[in-house]
Amino acid sequence: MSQFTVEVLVTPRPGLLDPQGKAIHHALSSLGYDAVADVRVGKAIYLEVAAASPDDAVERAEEMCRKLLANPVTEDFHVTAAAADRALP
Amino acid sequence: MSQFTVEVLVTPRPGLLDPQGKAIHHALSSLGYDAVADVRVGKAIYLEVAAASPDDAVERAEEMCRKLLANPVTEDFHVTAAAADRALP
Amino acid sequence: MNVAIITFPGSNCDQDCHRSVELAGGSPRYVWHRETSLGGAEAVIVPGGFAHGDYLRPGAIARFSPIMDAVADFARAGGLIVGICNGFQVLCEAGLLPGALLRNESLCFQSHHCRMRVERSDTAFTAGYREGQVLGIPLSHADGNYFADPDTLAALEAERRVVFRYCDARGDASPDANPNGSLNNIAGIVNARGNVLGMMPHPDRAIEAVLGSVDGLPLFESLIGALARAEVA
Amino acid sequence: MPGPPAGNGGAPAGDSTAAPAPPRPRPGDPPITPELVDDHGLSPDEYAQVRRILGREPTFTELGVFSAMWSEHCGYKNSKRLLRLLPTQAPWVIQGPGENAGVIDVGGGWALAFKIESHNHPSAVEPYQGAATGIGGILRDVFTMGARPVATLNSLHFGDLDRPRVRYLFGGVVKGIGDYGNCVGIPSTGGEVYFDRGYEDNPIVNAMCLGLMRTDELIRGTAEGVGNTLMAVGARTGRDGIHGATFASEELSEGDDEASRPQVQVGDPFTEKLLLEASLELIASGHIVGIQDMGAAGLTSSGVEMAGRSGTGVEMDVALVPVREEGMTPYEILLSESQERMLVVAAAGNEDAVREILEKWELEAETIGRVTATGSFRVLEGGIAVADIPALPLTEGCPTYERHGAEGDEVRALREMDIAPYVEPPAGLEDAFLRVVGSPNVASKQWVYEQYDTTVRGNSVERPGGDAGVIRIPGTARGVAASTDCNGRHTYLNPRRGAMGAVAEAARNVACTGAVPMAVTNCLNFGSPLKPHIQHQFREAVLGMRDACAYLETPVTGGNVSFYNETDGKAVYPTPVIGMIGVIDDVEAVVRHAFRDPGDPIFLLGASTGELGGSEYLYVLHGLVAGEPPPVDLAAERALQRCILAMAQLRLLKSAHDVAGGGLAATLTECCLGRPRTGRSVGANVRFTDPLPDADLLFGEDHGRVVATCAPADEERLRRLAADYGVPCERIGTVTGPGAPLEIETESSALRLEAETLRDRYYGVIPEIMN
Ligand SMILES: Nc1ncnc2c1ncn2[C@@H]1O[C@H](COP(=O)(O)OP(=O)(O)O)[C@@H](O)[C@H]1O
Ligand SMILES: [Mg+2]
Repeated sequence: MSQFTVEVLVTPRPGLLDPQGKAIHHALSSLGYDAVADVRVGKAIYLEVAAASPDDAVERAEEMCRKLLANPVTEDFHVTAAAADRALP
Repeated sequence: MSQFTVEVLVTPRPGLLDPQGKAIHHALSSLGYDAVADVRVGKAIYLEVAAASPDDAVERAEEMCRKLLANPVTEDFHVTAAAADRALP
Repeated sequence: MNVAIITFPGSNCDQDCHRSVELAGGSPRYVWHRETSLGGAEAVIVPGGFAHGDYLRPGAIARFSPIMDAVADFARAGGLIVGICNGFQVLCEAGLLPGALLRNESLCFQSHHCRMRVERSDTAFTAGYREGQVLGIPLSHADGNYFADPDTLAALEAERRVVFRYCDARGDASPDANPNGSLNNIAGIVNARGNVLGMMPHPDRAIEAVLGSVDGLPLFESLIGALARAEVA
Repeated sequence: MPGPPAGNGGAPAGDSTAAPAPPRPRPGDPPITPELVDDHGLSPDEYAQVRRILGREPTFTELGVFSAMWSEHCGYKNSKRLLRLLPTQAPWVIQGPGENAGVIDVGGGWALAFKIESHNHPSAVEPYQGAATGIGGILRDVFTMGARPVATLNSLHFGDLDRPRVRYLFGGVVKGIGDYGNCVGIPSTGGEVYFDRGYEDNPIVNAMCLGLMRTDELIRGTAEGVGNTLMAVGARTGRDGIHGATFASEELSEGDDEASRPQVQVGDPFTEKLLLEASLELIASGHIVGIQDMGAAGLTSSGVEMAGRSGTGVEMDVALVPVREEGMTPYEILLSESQERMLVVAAAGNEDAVREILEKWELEAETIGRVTATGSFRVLEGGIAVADIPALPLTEGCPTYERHGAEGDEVRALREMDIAPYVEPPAGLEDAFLRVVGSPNVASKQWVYEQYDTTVRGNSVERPGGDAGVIRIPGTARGVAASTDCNGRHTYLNPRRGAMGAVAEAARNVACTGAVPMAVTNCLNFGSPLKPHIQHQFREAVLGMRDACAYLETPVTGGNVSFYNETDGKAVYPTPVIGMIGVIDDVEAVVRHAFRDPGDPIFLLGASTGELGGSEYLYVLHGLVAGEPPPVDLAAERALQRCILAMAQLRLLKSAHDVAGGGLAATLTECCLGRPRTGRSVGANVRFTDPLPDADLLFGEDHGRVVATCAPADEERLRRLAADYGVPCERIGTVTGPGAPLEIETESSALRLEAETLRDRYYGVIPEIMN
């Protein structure tokens, strides 16, 4: 068993309204950032987890997503064993 | 100019108390996930942005982070031109 | 005594502040966030609410409203500014006060009466209180957990810039009396010059006995009193 | 993100004398088959009626429109006839049922708009968003009447908290309600939370809103004036909750979560706040003649209902509706339930003025059609007709059914069960007392209401935690009190009594603050109306509500029916939630529930009969839901309430608190503990001479009772007043000092309950479970 940092990205499901994204988009536009065409906001969750391998770590995290970290009704998730430069902040 | 999807990860600065992370850690423990040693929670922001190149897109997004997307007192940010499978949800 | 109350889209304590200023004998006036001038106001209140929905971070979007340049100029010129709740968050985001307000430790929105101790009665905002006086006033926020880096925090304490501290009925700033996890039980601070106050609890909701408390009224009276003295001087 | 498409032919086709072209199927429309009709919730008979109305086959889009309008949610097909029995009139009623909200005159030139609505199904699927959007919807119902929302309440019923799923639902619902209402900045002044296994799979989430306006500011949801302009205002239309109205009218079945996903709507309270301010400014501007929330069945129901109410027609082009997603069909645009949208009828020529107001609030307003004289609901897509239906039959022509049903055998057996063997407390009186007080149903809901902003906008005179919330009318001394009540166990065992009891309790709660009960809104949460025992429950509940509202002179000004609260054939308890409104002339005279000063005499007003049927006591100690629930003596109830009001008016009362769930044990505990945080607890010395058995006396949930205190010097006056009103009045004890115990002596027992113990039980239980 070794330690891995897993990055879990939880994002609103396509088609669902994302009020935060809308507000940030609006704010960026009024700051003059016209190049931005759309904004969506989700969560980034970093888990420090003991596992046998990177794949095992990802698998464990995916199970946690299904169980707790993501709301299956409104959110999708994406799990990676994070690169070193994205280690647990 | 072409369209890029930029992934902005905004995370609590090291050493900062992260109540959300703490709560999730606690919840995971009580679900029996003992392998988790720590949890930190941040934001994942996806920008669809017009730029000359991936580097340009990242640069623009970094400026937006300094200005608006991250609070320098409490947050760090990390910007990448997102991989295709993490395109704007 | 002309007091500007800044209203952002999503402000919802503007009316409470308006009434507070009136009861304290001042003349309140709403200033819409898109305006660029404070119109000769002698003091500024940034009220509570959810400016721009508090999306992204509380206060993060509001600080870019056109009026905020005028507010910053006013602060630099030594004008008196009070930020309450969301207003405190806006002032921190705008850099007019140090630190940041994080999510409550409980992760829950919290709305209830709290007690806070007056740490100083020698500011323009607290002259109507006694030092050490314990006030009972409502608080109502999800992000009131005051944070500053160690150096800033040390400076705040050394310069006696913590104006209000959460406490229990006896006036002890104990951990149990801390509703949201704020460092050092901080409920309100001033800037280095002492002309900008930010606080999470709501003095604007403690101005009438029939609503449960009048402990907030002296804050507005102090403010109006300070303006009056400035005028005479 | 796609905007309104350009070059789609502009505004709908102008007037022409020739009959307009009938709608044709669009490419890609599915053929209308019996299965498709069935999927749309229409019976073969109902479908035949659709064909008669149209004189042809409907298009797919039209089928969707009929399906939505004739759903239970919009059409009230299984409830309308019975609801007509409810008393709806009184001199102070300005607007009865049928509008977005009821309106009453509350004096001083002020009118109060109020309404309650359910969001049960969405909350079962996604508790946070379901509850949040429930608050959003009810706020819009009120501010579209021209009233500024001043308070919300919520009535919540969940399964038992030992279930993780229930805790998840409870936590999510409370957070959803809080986050939405707090952001919009409307104080929550009250509500109720019940836990019982009868709600395990189907939570009941009802939200109520109160709004104030000057009596001359009322605006209705009508589409008056041929040639006036229809505008879509607020958020863009997405594919959210398509067919939510039908969804709310169908039973949930196991594994539905997946299928129901696209129907989840996400609330945006910030946009709601802007829409609220913009709408009130629009209404005040005089530029508009009608406004309605796009609620259930969105653009369809708002368009059809506005036309139906004014006897006009409307024509709109869906290609002009601002959308959030590309490629939306007319069917989707018409039936989308995206939140925070309004349909506005602007006086012709005022469109720019309307747009200007919305721009100030950073919102969109698009012209999408106009009011016509045709009487029909006509929908175009880029100028080509896709639906054309006579508007009136869509609303008034909805088939209605009245069924009588019969009481279920299971519940009859429970009701008739002999509960006598369970009356003796199994582990002694003190154990029973503490278990009842520590039951989540009785225990403090502080954990809930401290997540709600209760003080914003500076008029909350009585916050949650007492009998009824009281909100001051800004700038006046006048106040409005409100309470929501329904004891689902009582209504399950005997729907008629239970519903009468809900009205009685709600009115009593309001009267205890010193406010005169004035009017009722109700939310009827039931199982499937196609089942005989549910039909029986519904009918009985409506009749009970009718009798109580008529007798207590609190007419019903509106409400909401939510059927199909079932999972796998198991229905919730019949839950007719009553939202009661009262008025008090001077908020300085508001009476609160907490005992105040040592030495004050304590009285029990009203007669005790020891009703343990359907009680909290039986549930907590024996896991039983059985027996006849307490009867309601309407004459005694009215006398009691009038007596309390007279005492309050004379400022005789130092406290008053009604007796309900958990009986006198709960009431006395709450009177002693007072308010959390600010209050100080006092003790009491109580002695009962009533010969009733201890459990009956302490835990009986008999209606028509109030515990009150007065100053020692006022004791005789209080007794005399009670006698004048024919209300039994027994001095049961004396308030003792701060921190002192609650001591109770009965004919056979003596209890000494330390303040600390009571506090731990009463305040501790819900946080302990939830944190
Ligand atoms: N969901 C809720 N939201 C707001 N307040 C609530 C809620 N549930 C209970 N309360 C408040 O807690 C107090 C006690 O509620 P309840 O036990 O239902 O009282 P009662 O039996 O007198 O009606 C009331 O003031 C009520 O408004
Ligand atoms: Mg109740």
